[in-house]
Amino acid sequence: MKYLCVEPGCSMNTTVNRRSRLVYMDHAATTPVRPEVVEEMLPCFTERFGNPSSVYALAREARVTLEKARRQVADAIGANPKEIYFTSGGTEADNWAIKGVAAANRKKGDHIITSAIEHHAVIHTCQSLEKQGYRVTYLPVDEFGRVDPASVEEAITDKTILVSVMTANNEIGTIQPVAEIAKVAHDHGVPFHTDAVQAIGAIPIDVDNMGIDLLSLSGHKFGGPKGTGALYIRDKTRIGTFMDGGAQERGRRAGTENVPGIVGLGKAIELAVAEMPEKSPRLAAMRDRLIKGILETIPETRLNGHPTERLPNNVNVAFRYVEGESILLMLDALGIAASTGSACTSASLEPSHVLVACGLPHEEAHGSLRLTLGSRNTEEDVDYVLEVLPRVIERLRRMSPLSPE
Amino acid sequence: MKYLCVEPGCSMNTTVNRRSRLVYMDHAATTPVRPEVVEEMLPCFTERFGNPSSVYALAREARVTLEKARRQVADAIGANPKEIYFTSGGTEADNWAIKGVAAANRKKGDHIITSAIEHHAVIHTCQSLEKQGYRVTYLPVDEFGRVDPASVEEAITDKTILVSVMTANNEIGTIQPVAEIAKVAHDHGVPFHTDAVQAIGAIPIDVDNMGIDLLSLSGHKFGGPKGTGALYIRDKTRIGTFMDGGAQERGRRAGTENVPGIVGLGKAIELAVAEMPEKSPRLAAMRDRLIKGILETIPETRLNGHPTERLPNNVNVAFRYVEGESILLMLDALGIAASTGSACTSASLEPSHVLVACGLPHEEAHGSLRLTLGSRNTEEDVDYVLEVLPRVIERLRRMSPLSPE
Amino acid sequence: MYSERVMDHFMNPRNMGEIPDADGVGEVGNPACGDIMRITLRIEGDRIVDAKFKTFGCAAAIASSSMATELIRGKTLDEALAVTNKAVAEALEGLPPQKLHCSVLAEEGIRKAIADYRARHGSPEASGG
Amino acid sequence: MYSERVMDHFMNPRNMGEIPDADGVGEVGNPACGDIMRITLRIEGDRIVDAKFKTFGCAAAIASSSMATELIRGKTLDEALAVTNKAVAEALEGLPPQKLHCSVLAEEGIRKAIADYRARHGSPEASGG
Ligand SMILES: Cc1ncc(COP(=O)(O)O)c(C=O)c1O
Ligand SMILES: Cc1ncc(COP(=O)(O)O)c(C=O)c1O
Ligand code: FES
Ligand code: FES
Repeated sequence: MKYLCVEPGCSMNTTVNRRSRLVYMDHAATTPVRPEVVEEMLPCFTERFGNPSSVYALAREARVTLEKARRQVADAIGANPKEIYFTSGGTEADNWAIKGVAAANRKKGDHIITSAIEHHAVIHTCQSLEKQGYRVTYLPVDEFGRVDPASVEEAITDKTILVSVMTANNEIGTIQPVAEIAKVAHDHGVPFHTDAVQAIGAIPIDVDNMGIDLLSLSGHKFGGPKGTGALYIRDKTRIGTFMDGGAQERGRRAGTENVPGIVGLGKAIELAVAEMPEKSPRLAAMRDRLIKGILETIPETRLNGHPTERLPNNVNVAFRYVEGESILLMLDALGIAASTGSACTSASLEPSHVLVACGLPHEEAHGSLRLTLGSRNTEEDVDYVLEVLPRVIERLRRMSPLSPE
Repeated sequence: MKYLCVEPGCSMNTTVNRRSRLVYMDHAATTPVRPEVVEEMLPCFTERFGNPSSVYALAREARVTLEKARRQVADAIGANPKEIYFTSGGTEADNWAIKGVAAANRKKGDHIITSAIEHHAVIHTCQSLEKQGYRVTYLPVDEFGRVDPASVEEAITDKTILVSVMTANNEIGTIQPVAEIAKVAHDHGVPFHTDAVQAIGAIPIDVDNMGIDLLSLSGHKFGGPKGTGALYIRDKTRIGTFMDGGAQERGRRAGTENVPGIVGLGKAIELAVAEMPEKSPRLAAMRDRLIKGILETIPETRLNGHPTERLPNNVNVAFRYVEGESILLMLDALGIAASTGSACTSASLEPSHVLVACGLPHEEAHGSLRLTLGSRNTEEDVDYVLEVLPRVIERLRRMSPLSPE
Repeated sequence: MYSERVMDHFMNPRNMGEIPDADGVGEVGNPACGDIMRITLRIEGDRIVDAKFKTFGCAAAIASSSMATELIRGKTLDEALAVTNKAVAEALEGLPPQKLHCSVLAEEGIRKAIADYRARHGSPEASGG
Repeated sequence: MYSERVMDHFMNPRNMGEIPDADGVGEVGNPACGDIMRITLRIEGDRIVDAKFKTFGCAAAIASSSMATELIRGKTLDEALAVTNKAVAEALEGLPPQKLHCSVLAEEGIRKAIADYRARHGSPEASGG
């Protein structure tokens, strides 16, 4: 196999012997749906297609599969099935959690605490509440992207109605001290929400042990289908509706249930959590080999995120003098799918708000690469990336006016 | 084949020779996904699974399929693809349309006009806005469920920011004079929204000819998957976001796109609209045979909804002295899937707000049956229903203390 | 949604009908759902020798009437009065929470029929009448 | 997202590098995206005989630099000044709307390099120098 030629002007496209198999290392953006999951979903489209709210046999069957999925989700996070509400994804779960708690507690207070490195589904939701007159504190993070529980304590007032801090960050993989933060919130009688979209299936989650009152999750991040998610709502948590309409989800989330999707979500979360004890250490070993290999072979490179409190599948590195999109497109030409930060902001010109919050200068934030592993990745994939990536960076640095001569 | 024995006490369950095929006549509740649609969706789960917001080839492919679906939806309603925004269903489209317009026009006004027979996705959304201080007029309907455009004219004030009237009713099938209502709204500079969830694929829709500024649709009502829908937003319509987060859908609807679902929605709407000229008259003929047969063979029965301005697949009849759930469960035992009103309220004890708005007394509203046809229904299905239904009603009437001796 | 027992009593209701010239008649209605039940009793001495029902209502209401009439047949009036809606629901192997009120209707129907009988045959206390 | 032309100039950039002791140097940056481009020119008489670029930026910026240097090579200074960002984008078979500014960077880089040359070699008007 021939690799990327580093001579400028050489026709990389034609000389490189494209690997037939794609090296997909963007599992934080989305994951393929597992074949076992598709298989569970299929009969719900064409045969067991009933509307679970109807009364006849076909519909009752649909309700049974729905309730099975609810139990699967509940079991995965140590919750009661009655506390699981299906949504159209992580974004809806975040919107509902935050807007719902804000609306239901408006008389009690108007202050929300979150972090500066949340996903846009949280940040933009908070900003939209700010326009309605709520006040929001965006807690700073340290250079590794960690929120200090003491900063929550400082920020809390008697008008605080919600603390929302993500379990693990989607860009840099940093895991937050969620239990400690929840404890601070509870000491002040404030409910705690966490966006666990990236954490499910990667690290153990137990809503009781961790003191979580509301938790968002999204099916397509762990082998389930896109357009599915759930919000865990601890019993007795005060929260309004977000989606108004029919009496589905015990009257709290309207809309005909996406039965095939929910069935897929249930199956996927069950598999993901069952396989975690084997999978997470395996991915972590590949992750560490990638990080070590990149830092050793490519000069002027740094690791973004926390060195140890980190998702087992997340690599995020900043290369000086080069820009992210160029890295991605060259890797793409070489059959490697990766990203700079979160997928949903890749069209934007702004540097990642997460990396900026961690203190990276703008150019370095622009020159970051995220590789996120999944179960189909092999050691051979890691070898390939470690062989190709240094050449890509070298090539781009030769083009860069910022590189030292 | 033996039919339902009408002697009380006789064991209907065992004597009836259950038909092997289910007669599904609840297409207004949901429809099976068409095999061609499932086929289009399948590769998006496991192979073409990329996140459309990412930059690599796999993701660009996903974006291409997404934009194809957007064109399919746009073509189906005479819109520009740029005016189509994908949602998680009809409920989200309704929530977004109404809450989004309300929020964006709060300074202009606080008054919304809708009808008393809207789906709960509209009614409950309006009620939730009322709690926030908006004022809502729920227009009355005539005995056939029609809104009088003159009543819109009367209700409109200089504080009116939205008129929302459904294209066709999900319970009684009545088609509204949407173009006339839109004209009244526009004469006063007020945007017009219509919930066309039941109308797509049943009657022709053209947003320009009909003067529609916002239109809600839902995939699972015309052979597409549950959990998919779209909101049409005419260019320049003032509307806020509902789902905040990533920059998807040109920054107006956040959340990783449900690519398989959207692809299915696109394919399904294309097929539904293409087949409409053949299918609608065929269903209408079956509908009319059902209505005629029921009214002729079962005494003290009336047709709910409009005799002619009616969805081609909708039958809704009220039987005196009997209650809906009992009818449904007996029909279910005989292999017929039907409903009383909208599926999402079947768990509720309240009589249908639609039938009550049409002036039905409560007991008759409780004794209504909705049969909604789909392309798989045959003339034989109609025969079977016409044979079985009179016996079911007779049996229940013999049990009823309200029946005249 | 419903237990097999409920479905059996709904599809094959026992004691459906109306006793002509009944000794006790109880008609009750549930204002929430609009459902109506009429219980008719034939009483000999202190004992219910026959009980029938007519019901306009959901499957749970029909099954509850069927089961309740089964339960009280052959019982003395005081024994019948001890049959609660809970007993009816249990005999039906349970009812969904939002359908418990349907069994309440049955309990009330029986009480009302017995009260009607007692009113017609002397004071409620003088049940030996 | 990108045309084949853009991808070709991105993957196989023409004129990448830096002319030593260039006659004109233009370095421009885009504050919105942080991208930076340096154009170096070799000018003989009134004619650009060589043009090279170095770019820190997205694929569109790299392709624009590559295409822009191609377009101005062999041109007189005035001809080169007439090369707009639109011409660069067109030669690339179009750019996505949010990436048009990347071609503006190329246009500006050339203008700045020519201005640098003219500043060093007399008034901008006296282009015959
Ligand atoms: C941390 C986090 N929160 C929320 C989301 C949004 O989830 P979804 O795309 O399912 O709406 C994502 C992924 O996109 C995420 O990584
Ligand atoms: C008229 C109407 N509007 C809205 C909806 C809600 O659509 P969905 O169930 O896709 O959210 C339905 C069906 O449930 C409907 O019939
Ligand atoms: S719903 Fe009222 S009696 Fe059953
Ligand atoms: S994004 Fe700025 S130069 Fe391309």
